[in-house]
Amino acid sequence: MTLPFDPVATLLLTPLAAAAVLALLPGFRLKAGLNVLASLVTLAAAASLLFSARPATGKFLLVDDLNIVFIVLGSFVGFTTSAFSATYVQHEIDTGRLAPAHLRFYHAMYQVLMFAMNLALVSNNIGLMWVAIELATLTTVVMVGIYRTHEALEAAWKYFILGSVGIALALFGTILVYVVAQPVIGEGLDSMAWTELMGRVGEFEPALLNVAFVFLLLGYGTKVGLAPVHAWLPDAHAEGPTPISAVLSGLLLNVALYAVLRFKILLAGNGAAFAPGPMMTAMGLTSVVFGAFMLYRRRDIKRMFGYSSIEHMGIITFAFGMGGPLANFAGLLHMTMHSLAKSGIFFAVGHISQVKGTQRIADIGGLTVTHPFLGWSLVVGVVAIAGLPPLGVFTSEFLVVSSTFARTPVLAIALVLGLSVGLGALLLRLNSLAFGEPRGSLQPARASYLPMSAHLAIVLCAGLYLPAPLVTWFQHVASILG
Amino acid sequence: MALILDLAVQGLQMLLVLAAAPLLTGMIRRTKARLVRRRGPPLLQPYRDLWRLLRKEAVVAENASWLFRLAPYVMFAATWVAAALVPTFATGLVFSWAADLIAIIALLGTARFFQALAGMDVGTSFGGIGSSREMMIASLAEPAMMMFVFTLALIVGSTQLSTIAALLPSVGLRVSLGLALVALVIVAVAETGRIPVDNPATHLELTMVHEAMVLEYSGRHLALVELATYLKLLLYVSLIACVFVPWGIARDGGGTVPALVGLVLYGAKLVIAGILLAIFETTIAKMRVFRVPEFLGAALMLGLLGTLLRFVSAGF
Amino acid sequence: MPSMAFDTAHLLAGGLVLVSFVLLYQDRLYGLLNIYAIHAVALSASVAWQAYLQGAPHLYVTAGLALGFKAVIIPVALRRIIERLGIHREIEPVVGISLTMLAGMGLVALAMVVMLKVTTEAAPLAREDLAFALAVVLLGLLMMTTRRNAVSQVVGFMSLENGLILAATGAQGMPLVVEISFAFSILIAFIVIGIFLFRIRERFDTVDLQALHRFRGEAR
Amino acid sequence: MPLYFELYGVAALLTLAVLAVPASIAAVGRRALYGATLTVCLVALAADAFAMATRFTATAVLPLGLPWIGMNLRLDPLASYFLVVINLGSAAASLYAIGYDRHESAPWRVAPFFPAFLAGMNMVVMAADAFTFLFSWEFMSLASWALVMAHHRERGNAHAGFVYLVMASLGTLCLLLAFGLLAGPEGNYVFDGIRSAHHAPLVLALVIALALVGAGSKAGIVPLHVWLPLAHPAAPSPVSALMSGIMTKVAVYGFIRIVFDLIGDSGWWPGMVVLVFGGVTAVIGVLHALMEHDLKRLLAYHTVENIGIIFIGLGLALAFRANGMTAAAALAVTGALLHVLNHSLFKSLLFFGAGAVLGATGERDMEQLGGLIHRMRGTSALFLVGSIAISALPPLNGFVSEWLTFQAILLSPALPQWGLRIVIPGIGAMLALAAALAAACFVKAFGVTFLGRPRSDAAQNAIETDRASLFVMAALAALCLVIGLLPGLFIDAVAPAAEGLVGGSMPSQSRLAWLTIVPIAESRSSYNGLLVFLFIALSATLAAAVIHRLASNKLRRAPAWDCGFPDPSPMTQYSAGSFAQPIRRVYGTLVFRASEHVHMPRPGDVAPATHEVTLRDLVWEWLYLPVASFVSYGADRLNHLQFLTIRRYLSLVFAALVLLLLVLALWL
Repeated sequence: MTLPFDPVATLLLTPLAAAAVLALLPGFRLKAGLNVLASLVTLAAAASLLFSARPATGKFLLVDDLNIVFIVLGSFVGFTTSAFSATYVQHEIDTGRLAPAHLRFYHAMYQVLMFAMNLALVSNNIGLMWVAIELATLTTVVMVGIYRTHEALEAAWKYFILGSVGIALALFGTILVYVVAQPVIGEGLDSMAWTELMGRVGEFEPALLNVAFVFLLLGYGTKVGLAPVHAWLPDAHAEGPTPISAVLSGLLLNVALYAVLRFKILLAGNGAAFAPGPMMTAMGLTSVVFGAFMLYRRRDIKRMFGYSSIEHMGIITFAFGMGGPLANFAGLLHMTMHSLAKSGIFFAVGHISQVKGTQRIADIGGLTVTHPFLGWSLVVGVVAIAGLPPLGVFTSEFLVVSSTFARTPVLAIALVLGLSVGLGALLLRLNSLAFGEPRGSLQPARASYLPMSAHLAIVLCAGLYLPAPLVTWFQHVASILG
Repeated sequence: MALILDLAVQGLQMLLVLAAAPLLTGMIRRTKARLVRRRGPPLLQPYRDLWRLLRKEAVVAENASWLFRLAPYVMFAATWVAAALVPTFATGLVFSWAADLIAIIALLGTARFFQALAGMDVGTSFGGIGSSREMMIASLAEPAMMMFVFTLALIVGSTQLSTIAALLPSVGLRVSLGLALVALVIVAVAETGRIPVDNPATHLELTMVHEAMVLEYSGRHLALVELATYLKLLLYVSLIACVFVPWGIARDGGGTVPALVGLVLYGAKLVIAGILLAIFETTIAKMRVFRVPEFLGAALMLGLLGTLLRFVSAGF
Repeated sequence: MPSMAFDTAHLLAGGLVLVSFVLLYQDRLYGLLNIYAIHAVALSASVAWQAYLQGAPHLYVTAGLALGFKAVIIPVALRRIIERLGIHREIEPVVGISLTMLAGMGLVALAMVVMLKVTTEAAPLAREDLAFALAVVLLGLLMMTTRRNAVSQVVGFMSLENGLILAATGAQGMPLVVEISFAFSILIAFIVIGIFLFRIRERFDTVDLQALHRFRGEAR
Repeated sequence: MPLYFELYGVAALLTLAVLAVPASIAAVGRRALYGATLTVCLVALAADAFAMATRFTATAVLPLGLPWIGMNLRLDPLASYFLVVINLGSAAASLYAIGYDRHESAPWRVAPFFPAFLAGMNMVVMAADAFTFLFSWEFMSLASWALVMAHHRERGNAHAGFVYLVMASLGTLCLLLAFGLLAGPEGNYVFDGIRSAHHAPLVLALVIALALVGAGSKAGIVPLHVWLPLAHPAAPSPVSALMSGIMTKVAVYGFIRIVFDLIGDSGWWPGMVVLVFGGVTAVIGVLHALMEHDLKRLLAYHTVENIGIIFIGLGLALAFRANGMTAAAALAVTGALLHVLNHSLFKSLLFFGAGAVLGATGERDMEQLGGLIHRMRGTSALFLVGSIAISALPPLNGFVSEWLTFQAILLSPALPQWGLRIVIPGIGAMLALAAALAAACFVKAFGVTFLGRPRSDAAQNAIETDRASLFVMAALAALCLVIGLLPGLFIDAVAPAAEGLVGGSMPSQSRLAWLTIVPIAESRSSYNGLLVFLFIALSATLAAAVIHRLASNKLRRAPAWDCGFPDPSPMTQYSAGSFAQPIRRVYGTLVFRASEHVHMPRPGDVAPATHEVTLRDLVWEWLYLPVASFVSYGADRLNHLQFLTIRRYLSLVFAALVLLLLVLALWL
């Protein structure tokens, strides 16, 4: 049966075509509009995947329950961010922080990024996925450096070097997986296809699989931003344009996590292999505690939320590392909620730093007085990622902690301590940002609050009510994750 | 019919304590005077004082509030009721179960509360001194008193004074009982503002406690305050009497003869207690205010010790 | 014949590790570049041998790529840059060379232990190859972390990547090898020397990474 | 049916919270809002009272919360009792807020969160699964936090809010761990499942400890009380009353629900622990209150004290229940539950009074007040009633519950465990000490604030507060009196709740002659508030009548006597500090490491003599500062990781890789 249009193809080709057009088009507004439009189409395609019949699994492309979560989430965040970036970049141009020359390839890059991520998600081939993530990294490197300031360049350079080392490690792991698979499945592409690997993983050589997983965890973990291989993340978040920070936190981290998860499932399929759980749990816990402590001494608001992303990625990795239906469900939910909440926060922060003309926490204050809407949105967002009800993150943290404590109390206690340390830091900063005597300029903000409000609203609703289909679907995915 | 009789007896008791209180004080004063070779005031002097005060007009400070004028009545009434609830010559009176020992102590607390507030009302420094010291002393005296109550409750299994008075003789001698007695005496001395804690006869001394609180009172108010003090003293004496020398107290429904016997014996107990107190006060000197906590702390410790002894021995 | 083939592959791969050690040993940039050229040659030789063994002609492309691009173009280019930017020619090691060598030994041992635990289910050839490749990768990382100059770090990264190529070609009939090697070469060439060196050139007088860290992100 | 009333009530409150955002701009809108919350609370109150009277029990499951278990709600006697307490206090606060709104500086920051806060408290009590419970619990904390931050620009309030929310979340996490243990790895979070499940003793011990920390941090158990005196005064007065009078009771409810209901019998030692914590809390709380000169902080510290008293009762109940002494356990738990109601009443009353003073004078510092009894007659009279009640003096309600607790303590010799036998008398002494000190403290609070002469112009020119506030306070005072006079009725009302907790209840009181209450047996102990009150009233009026008739009733106003040399300056009055001095001398050196420095200038020197007192909060110094300094130490050390060079970061990656490889090489 042939659909009138092939969703997967649309998912991949729309961004690619859009990128090509955007690279050639002149005129900023036009580009921004087209950018939003393309993202919208991508989103539509992704959404259609939910309803239309799944396309058949090909040699290279694959759509299953696991990655569809990521695809829909990613293209949604991509769409809202493109809408946000339109107003944001407009403001940057008006204030002259960015010359149009710098922005010539901005939107094209954005679409390339979208393409790369979608490709990474739908690819059925571990080599292809590696290439896609590599591409995504390079694009973001360029976009992080777009301000061409001292700081931006250093952040980009750091990101680039660490990123490529991570990529190299990931490649080595990929090769090892092939080497493991090749004697069983035989030479050629089949030994790199998820579907094949999943089928025969039981017969693989466990010891070599372990080595492979170490490299993959560190390699893709670099992208996820797990401590101690996180170093690029805070600066990249702080120095790049805010839309990119939002995309990084809301999208790229998830895509890298998706890769890790795939390989985790693979290893879980092989009984003899040393379970990947403990390693992920350890790294996750490290990231939680590390990120929580790092929140305290931050002076730059965007960098602070970057570290908070490290903390939350740690929670998610921890949850998936623990495994089990509850923890996996919690991990998925937390991932969704975090990418929505965090990108929402970055939208708010973007407007705030534009209004105040600075990213220094010390120079921003009393937002609920000067800019009520922005201020209260920031409060809601921070409350959300601090894991307080009635927002969605609370549900997932509830499940993670409660399900962990019954099994391994020590880990749960460590997690709880990390969480409370982080919570303390966030509230401390929130006090000085949103409350107290107003600091910084009082001029009204010219911004579209729609994307931000949409994200926070979704997080709020999810905290109150999770629709049944979503739940059953998540539960199914959780069972896949084992 | 019986109810009316009971009510009559109850009323009799109330009037009795009211009448006996000044007499007790007068007797103590006279005995003390005699002990120091003075002739001293006549026994009935307190009645005369009260009557004179009652007939004088009351002089009230300008910024005194309604509380200042209300307090004496509350103090008097609360103390009176409390005193009337302690069995004097007969147990099992009709209203004696309206309040047990804890409630009686609490009633005295109410009286003290209003007294201290009255001391603060006019806004003079002396009143404040009195109130704060009174409350400090009370904060130590009440726990000690509670310990005493515990000891009794542990021995007799009741905080109902009638029951205690009825059952205690059968218990016999107990160490903890002795400890409790000492504790109670100390508390009584402190609560009634006698030497060595306070000097009822003094004025214009920075060491005074009770007198400082009522410094601003005059006329009928002062009379009520004084009367309340007398009643309080009587209450403690009759409390000690009914707990530690309960002999001769008439059982309920015992008829008139035992009641009369109890009445006589009660009078005797009062006399003896008064003399003892007088001797005690003349032989001892008043202590500094900040020695008082140690004094009362001793009472608290004794009470606690007695209670613990009871708890331990209750095991076997 | 298999033993012979095996020994040759073993020899070439081992040679690559050896050259990595020599790279570690260098203390002058030009020398470093020359040795790196040799490294690339050794790589291309072993890749070619693998191509011959596996009868996979497309691997010859990779071999040629390694030979032409890595053994010639990159060293020359780097040499140019060094001259143009007037980078001083000594390598500033973080810890003493000898200590680094010792660490290298340890890493090679680790690589062997990790890989040889693998039972013989995987083809022995692949196993040996992988062991050496892992050693090369680790040595490359070691070099990146124990050298201060940007150039030597880049060289370290490239030697690491050579190890990857070695592993990839060692894997029996692995697809996309050529594409991956291309991607990597382009990555290195295009990005490292291209935009970034250029931009950094326009900002700083030297590519010595230390200069990048005068600003520490927070010290605003 | 009452359950649905409750549900609609909560829904209505939440809707109001949303509507309040636009409505709170105009004063009219806020009036209407508070009026609406008032009506909702009254309706819910009626429903709950009905449910309590009829021992109504019902459950409902809403398709919210955790999808696979839904949002479980349950109404049983215990829940409905606490709902009565909550909605009573909430109704009072709403009515008071109508009047208070005029004094409110940032009403739009109060109005939206006020109904949300009420809804949260109602939800907690109705929750019947762990998720709903914690969700509502934390939601309640969050809403109250927002209310505390209403005046965020005043100095110290932001800090108060910070400490509050951190402590609250910490408590929530502890409860979360507790429920995690109870629910087990497969996560049956529904309370029924938890009840039916069997738990190992160690698990139970852990759960009880966690529940004590979690619920205790919200209730204000020493040493987890530090947020309370910061946050309660910072909030607007109606909210202070809610937080102090009601929210702490919700915390008590949480503790009861977990320790009494969810986990069955758990040995006698929990009772011991709870008793000790309760006793220490009561004494430390009241001592702090005595040292405090800020009226609202003083009241907040008294909340700590009363929570201690409640926990003493609960501890006794646990101990008795563990030994199967049902009657005694029922007595103890009844005392505790009754004190929950009483404290909610008089604490709200007192906070309303403090709010009225604050509104009239703009002062919370008692050293600046005085003489208000002349200008604010109604407020002062009602505040006096509240003071008598909280000082546990007859014939008001505070005394009744403490009397019951004492009676329960007197039953302790029957306990078989030596530890309890030795400890409980000490606890009794502490209880008595706390009561006596509370009386002292309120002589200070009332005497310095309302009596004497004004110490500032603000106090000089104070004006009586509005009618609504007066009406609320009068109603609460009347309730305090009624409970004090007719305790039997209320003891019987509590009976169903107590029965569910300890499997028994006190003998029915209301049918006894003269409405006396007799906990165990008449020969043992009895109390009749009504008679005592009538006695006092009669004899007082009698005395007054007689004296005025037979003797004189003339009255003359004259300058104060004061031993002959009165000083006109109001500064010569006894201040709060000087009032507390003797007690500080007695207890302070031990508890607060109090130290006084007197500087007396030499004769001829015109410099003023100075006297300063330093009090140290040892809990803060020994528990909280170390934690804070540890966190900041860790933050400082880890912060260096932000400033490494790329090479160092690479070494991190490298190290991680080598480490993991070593793990593989050596251990596998």
